[in-house]
Amino acid sequence: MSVISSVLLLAQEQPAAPPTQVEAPSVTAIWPILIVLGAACVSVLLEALLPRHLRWSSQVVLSLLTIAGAGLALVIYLKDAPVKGEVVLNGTLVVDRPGLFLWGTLLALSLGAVLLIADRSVEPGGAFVASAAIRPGTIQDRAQVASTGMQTEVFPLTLFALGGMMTFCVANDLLTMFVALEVLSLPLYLMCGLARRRRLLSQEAAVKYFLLGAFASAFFLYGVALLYGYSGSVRMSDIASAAAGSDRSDTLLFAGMGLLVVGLLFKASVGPFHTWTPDVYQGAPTPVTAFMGACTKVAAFGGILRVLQVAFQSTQWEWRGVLWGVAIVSMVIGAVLGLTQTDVKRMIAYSSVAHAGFLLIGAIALTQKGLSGTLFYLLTYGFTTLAAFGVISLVRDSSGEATHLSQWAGLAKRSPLLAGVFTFLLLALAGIPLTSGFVGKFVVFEAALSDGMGPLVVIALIASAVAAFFYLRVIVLMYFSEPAADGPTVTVPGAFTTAAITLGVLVTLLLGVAPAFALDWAGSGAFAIQ
Amino acid sequence: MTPTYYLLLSALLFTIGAVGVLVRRNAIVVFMCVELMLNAVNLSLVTFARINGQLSGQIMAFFVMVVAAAEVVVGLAIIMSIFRTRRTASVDDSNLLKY
Amino acid sequence: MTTSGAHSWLLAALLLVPLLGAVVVTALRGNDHTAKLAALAFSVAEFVLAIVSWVNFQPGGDRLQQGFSLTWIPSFGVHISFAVDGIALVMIAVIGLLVPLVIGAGWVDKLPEGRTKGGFFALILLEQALTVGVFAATDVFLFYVLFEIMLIPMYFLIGSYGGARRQYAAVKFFLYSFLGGLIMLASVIGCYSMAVDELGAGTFDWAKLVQVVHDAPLSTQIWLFFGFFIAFAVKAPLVPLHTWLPDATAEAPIGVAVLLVGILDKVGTFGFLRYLLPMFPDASKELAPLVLVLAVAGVVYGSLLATGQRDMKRFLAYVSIAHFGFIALGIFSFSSQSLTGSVTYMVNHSIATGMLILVVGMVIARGGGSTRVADYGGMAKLTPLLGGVLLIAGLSTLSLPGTNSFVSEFLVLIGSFPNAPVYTTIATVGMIFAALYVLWLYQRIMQGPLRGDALLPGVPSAETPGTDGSGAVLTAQAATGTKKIVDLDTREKLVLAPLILLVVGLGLYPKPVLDTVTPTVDATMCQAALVDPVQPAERQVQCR
Amino acid sequence: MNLAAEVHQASGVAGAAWLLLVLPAAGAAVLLLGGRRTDKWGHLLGSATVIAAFVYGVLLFFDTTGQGTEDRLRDLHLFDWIPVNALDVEFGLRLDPLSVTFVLLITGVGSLIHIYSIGYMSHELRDRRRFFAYLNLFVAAMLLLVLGNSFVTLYFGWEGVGLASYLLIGWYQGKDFAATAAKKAFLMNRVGDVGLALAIFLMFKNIGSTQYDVVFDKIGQQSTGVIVAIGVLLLLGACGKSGQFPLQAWLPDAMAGPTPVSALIHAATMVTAGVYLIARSSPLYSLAQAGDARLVVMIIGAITLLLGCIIGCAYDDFKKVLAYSTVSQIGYMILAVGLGPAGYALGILHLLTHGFFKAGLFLGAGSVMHGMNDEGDIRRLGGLARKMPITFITWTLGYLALIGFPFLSGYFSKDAIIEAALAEGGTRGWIFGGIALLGAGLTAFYMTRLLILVFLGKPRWENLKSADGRSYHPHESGPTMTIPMIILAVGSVAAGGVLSGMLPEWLEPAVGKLQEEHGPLSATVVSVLTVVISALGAGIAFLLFGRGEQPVTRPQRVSFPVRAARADLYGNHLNEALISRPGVWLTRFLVFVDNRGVDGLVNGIAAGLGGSSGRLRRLQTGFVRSYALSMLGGSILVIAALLMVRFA
Repeated sequence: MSVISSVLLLAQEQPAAPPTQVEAPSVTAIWPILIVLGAACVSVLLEALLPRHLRWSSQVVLSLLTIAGAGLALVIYLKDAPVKGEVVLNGTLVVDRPGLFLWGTLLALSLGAVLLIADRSVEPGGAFVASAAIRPGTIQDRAQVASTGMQTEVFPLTLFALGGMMTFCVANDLLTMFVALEVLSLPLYLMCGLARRRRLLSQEAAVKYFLLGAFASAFFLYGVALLYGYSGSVRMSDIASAAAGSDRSDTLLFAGMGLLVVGLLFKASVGPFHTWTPDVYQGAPTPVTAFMGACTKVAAFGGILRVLQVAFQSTQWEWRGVLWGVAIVSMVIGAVLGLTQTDVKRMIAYSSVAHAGFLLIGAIALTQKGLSGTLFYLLTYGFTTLAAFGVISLVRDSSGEATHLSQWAGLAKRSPLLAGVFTFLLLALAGIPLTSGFVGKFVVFEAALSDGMGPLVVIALIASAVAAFFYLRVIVLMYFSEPAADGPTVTVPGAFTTAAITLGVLVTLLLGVAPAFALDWAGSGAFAIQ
Repeated sequence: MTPTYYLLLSALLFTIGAVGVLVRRNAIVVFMCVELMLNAVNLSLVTFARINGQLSGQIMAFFVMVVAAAEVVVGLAIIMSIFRTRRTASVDDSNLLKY
Repeated sequence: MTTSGAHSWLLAALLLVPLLGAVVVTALRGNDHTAKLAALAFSVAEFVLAIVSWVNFQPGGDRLQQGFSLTWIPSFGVHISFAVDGIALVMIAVIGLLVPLVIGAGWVDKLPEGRTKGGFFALILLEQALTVGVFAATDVFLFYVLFEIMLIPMYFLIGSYGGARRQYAAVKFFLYSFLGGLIMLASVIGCYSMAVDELGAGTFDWAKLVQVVHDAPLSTQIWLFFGFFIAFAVKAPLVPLHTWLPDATAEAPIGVAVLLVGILDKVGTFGFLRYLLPMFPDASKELAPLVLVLAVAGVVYGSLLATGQRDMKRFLAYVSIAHFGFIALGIFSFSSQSLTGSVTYMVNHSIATGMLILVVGMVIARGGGSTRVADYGGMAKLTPLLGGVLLIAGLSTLSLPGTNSFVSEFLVLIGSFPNAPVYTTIATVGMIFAALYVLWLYQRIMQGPLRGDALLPGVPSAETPGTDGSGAVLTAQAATGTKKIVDLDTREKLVLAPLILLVVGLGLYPKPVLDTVTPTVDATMCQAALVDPVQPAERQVQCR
Repeated sequence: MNLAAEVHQASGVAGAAWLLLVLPAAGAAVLLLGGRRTDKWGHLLGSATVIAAFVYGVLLFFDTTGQGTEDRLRDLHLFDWIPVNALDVEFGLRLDPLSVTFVLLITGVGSLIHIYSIGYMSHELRDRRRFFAYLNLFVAAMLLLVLGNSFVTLYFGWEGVGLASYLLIGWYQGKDFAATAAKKAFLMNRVGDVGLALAIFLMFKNIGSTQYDVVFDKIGQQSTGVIVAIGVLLLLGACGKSGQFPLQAWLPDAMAGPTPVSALIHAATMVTAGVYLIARSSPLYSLAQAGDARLVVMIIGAITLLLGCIIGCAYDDFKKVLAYSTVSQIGYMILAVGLGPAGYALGILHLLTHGFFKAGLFLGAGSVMHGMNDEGDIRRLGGLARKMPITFITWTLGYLALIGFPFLSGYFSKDAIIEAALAEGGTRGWIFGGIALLGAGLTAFYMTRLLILVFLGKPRWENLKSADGRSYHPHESGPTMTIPMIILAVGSVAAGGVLSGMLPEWLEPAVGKLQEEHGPLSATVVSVLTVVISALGAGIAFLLFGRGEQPVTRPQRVSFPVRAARADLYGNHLNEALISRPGVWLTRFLVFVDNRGVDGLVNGIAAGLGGSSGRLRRLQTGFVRSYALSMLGGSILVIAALLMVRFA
């Protein structure tokens, strides 16, 4: 990072200026990032050096320690962190309250995700292929399915992705944002392709995600270029001031912004840029899906919030209407298409599209309320989704996970506990009171309404009523239908998965019953603009 | 010769790339089209740098190249794996995931 | 924790006892018998508590009594605060009354395989706790939360223990109410942000919100009004938002149907009184004609449809729809008589219709579960007592003087007449329909020659009444016992006795209820700046 | 005229007037709750309570007469029934000559009929006590009706008697026609009740109270419109209860009930409640502004009395003829009270005498049917005079009283009404008087026809069998049945003479002074005229039916008037065509609308969403390139939109 930053520093300096003026950057603020990325590099080395049988354990320990350490660093920094945030690395990163909140969220969520990834009790050897090089359908493939080996590169990849996400949330200029975007995306592309079973689907998911992701980042990048052309800088604050008054043609501004936002919306799987979501969610190994579903959403919306509030605050009256439209499209697509899904993971994917719509409503309410509401919503949504995918990974039959809805019929009779937990999570997704989902919706809609977006809120409410139907469908299946004869079995999860699910459920419940403290954190400060 | 033409050219290249992504079947070629789009961006970055009389645009171009390179590594790995499985690189053949 | 007024422990107990009961019963569900006894014990305890709390309630005192409040979400000024006024109190008492009876009635019901009595009763107790909370909540946010949560136990009660099409009915019920609730949420938020603008700090405290909202500009009031109104109109089914009720009632087990019609739906009309009138007085006055039209339409439409039903439980649903029309009529014709009438109507409807449903349930139980009216006939020969109680319940349903329902219906009509003569006249004509459908049902089931598949398997059920001769033949067959049909047993008598007592008692001496309710009604009228069309000769109702 | 001037609180004997309600009510309660245990002595208890009530009634009567004329209006406040702010319905009793008179009638006739029923119901011992319970219930409700001191308490009793009559008409509930008749009676009564209810609402709206004293006190200050409206609505109520046109159709069907019921409820007491209501509301009807209302009352009365007579002439069912006779006699009473101050007392007088002789006639009919296997078709009877002499004699006395044979009770009451009607003066007087006269003739005709076909002539039943296949063995009934008949017969003979003198001033405090007007014809002329016309009617009947064989089955080929009369002058057909059938259609239609329309819409929306979802998900083709296309399209749209917003 520091290298990049210093070079960038050069870029921002006048050419004449001698490089000697670079002073050692203060890094206390970004220790969490440094820890994560550093650990990522270390774990790559571990992959290279350790014998196979030691890798899994050491990787798990390392990852968990890393996240714990990063969290610790975060907490320590929080004690004396300036409320208005501070700029580090010569303005490439700005560590402010929202950024810190997002970091906390990301670290907590990735902790759960890592636990899911590391689990080897549900599927002997874990959810990941023993060796990605083996061709699907061959004898070796069948052997690897039985084996207990696992492609432990997943862990460094996870850490890199996490680092990218954390950077993405605090990037103060668009170029850093782009780099972070790639840093978080590339590992995910790979992780999608590493499923132990149904590898064809897994690889297909990887290809789709990759191609479309690359396509999207091209858009993002072109948007950056145009904005650079418009304002002569990629720093958000500069763009903002330029937008306030600049002689350049606004075509550059708005075209650039459009492309930029599209790139971001893609990552956040907001309709109509959601098309990859169902396929990838379904195809990827469930732990990875959980990681994507929870963390990518958080990071992407962190970016969207920052871009909109910092860079495009002044022009909101031009673009707001457009994003209204996008939000509506996203909610409608998510709610309506979810109705007829037959695969649980796809269903959750569409629900995530709908939720992206709700989140966008909060994001375009450019108020403190809108900011804190959206942040809170991200927190709640992340944990609920994480736990949901954790539960999904437990329902299995001979050929792996049984994600087809028909296989879930009468599950409540087989395993009341699992059915109960999943029902609770679904109700949270539907936004029933006493779950975090309700409080999240409440704060977001409250912000939107007080920012004069009444109609949008009403549409959102109707959409969530429609969406409620497909959550109910699953509940009806689990409780009111007779179980299928050769239905799936519910695996008793090991410590890791149990821990992850418990974490998600507890947070969902806690934030539903006593959200006060989290709301205070989310509302503790605005973006730093400099 | 005004820099505007370079901008237009880059826009044209970007469009070609985008269209290419839509019309070509071979995953490799699709990916190349994406690369083309990235390079179109590079062109406009450099041009803007020129217009603004700054260096930063050109520096960014380098960043883009680096990132693109990284992307290629990952991308080719993925495409390769699926090619080995399916013995074809046509993106249309892989549509088990749908609806 | 701050308490307002004495005896707040009573209210707390009222909320906690059923909750605790639910937990205990769930724990005991392994053993049917103990679970049933525990459930009964808790529900009876709750009833006693309700009575004690009524005794300790001073009608002349503050509007809200026995209250307490805890901070919940400070950043939104949300509190967990409960208190009762006259209206809430009587409703809570009714809940306390009905639940033990429902448990008693469901004592021996056959449940779908794999379901336990314990689970069933636990859900009922949970539902009881939530409904008590809904009526007692004085924080709008809290009210909304409970209003939505309330759906979930009911959803499972219908879905898990219901009839053939229970899934459809349960989902329909849930989605209807949930959508209504969400629209209400929009209004709740709207009120909240108004409070933020006016007071600086947001609050959900009912009393404060009333102050903030009730002099908002008309247009704003109308929007907010609709948000609440739709939610409540779905709950207390007003035509045309009623179609979930027949399905839900038809599929729900009898006891659940009682709770559904007797308690859950009352939340809607309660909402009219507690939220619409005080918070949006201008909008209420502005839109009263609309509501009155819906109300009267409900009376006529519900009655006619009731006469057209072939299924007893659907019949009951439509009867209730007609009655809710009366209640709405009373509320939106703005006189202390009509409002008091509506409140007492809420109470009496729970008692009368609750009894009717229970009795019909006993008929169905004897008919081997068939709910088709055509499967029955001439039952009174075999079960005179059952016939008698059905008639009593029916007479109370058609609000014959001397039964409790008469008092309320009379008050509603006589109170509504001065302000809304035309609507009231139409509704009064509805009395004829009421007699029509009740007597029709009684005749088809109890009178005439013994007939019907349910009673005489094998004998073709006679749509057209058979001749007397054939009736005699059939009687002979029944006597020889192709099927044994017995009259009320002790348990059933015990379940029905209190209801009959109340039907007659409240019919002859409703004063206790009226005296409890009227002060609250007067307070509501004052909040909504409403004035009685007919003023008492000596004194004018004073606003505190 | 201000009635409510001095209403006193009742005390002393009158203070215990609540006994009147409690005694029979308690009887009913005990019998209903006691169940089988009370089978043995239930009927005795039932009768005892009513007799006790009668005894108290007599005491009350003397207590009232003991008061000075102006102190005879007394209220007994029991408790506040429905108090809500302005509305204060108290549960209290009004003890005045009018109500006391009715108390005597109800408890008196009631006691007799209870005693009679002991014998009559001896066939069905299993259910006898339930029968007595219902009878007690009825007596209690009827007493409340006449004793209540507000229109709401009256309404209470009003619907209470409706319930009792429903239960008793439907006594043979195993038979569908009985159940249907009961339902019909209740429904048509409800139609009337709606009128009464609306009248009460109007009172509350305009006067602010429903208590008699307040209402009668303030009614004078109301606008004519209100007064007429209230008057007409009250009349609607009266029509329902008293089987007046257009709500008369239920009364004949009500004969499906046991005969004592017909005698007590559908002849002597309940059906006269309408007359009571109008007499009770005399302060309203006596107002000058109420003229139109009064005219409507008279018209209704006139129409009904004719209609009743005409139909009565054609029926072959013993009890139904009597029923229609009741309808027409009540028509007389209504006509009378419609005359206003000139008629209230006369109406009540006729009501009392009619109570006696019509009850007697019904009991006679019951005794006949009791002895003839419940055979009610008069064409299958005949020549029973010898078989059941007591029945014959008592019945004949009642018959003479009814047709107004000189110096029997009917003569005093009916003639007085006819006279008053004529005295109304002008064309009105002629029309109503004429109708009343004509009615007298017709009454004589059909009653004579009845007498001949049942008691005189040759016995036509000797070689016939009853429906249940038994042959007829007519015999006189036992003492429990005959004694009441005898008593009533005495009453029918004497009551008129006794009462006609004293009743008017006795009732004066309640209904105001009887204003004797003298019409175009003097009293003697009128009574002579009446007697002549009645005699004419009777004579024609003798000529038609007295001589020669009567067919056992009713002749089918008859003139239109007869056919029309047999069809109740198409009253039922009218109800059927105008109300029942359209109602059924409407209901069917609404059921369809509700399932297909309202619910269909809801399900339609759901189905629509599902369908569109099913179609839309096809767009998720699984081809990367189509996804890319949607992304590109989306971004183009977004950018285009942004630029448009900015530049246009």
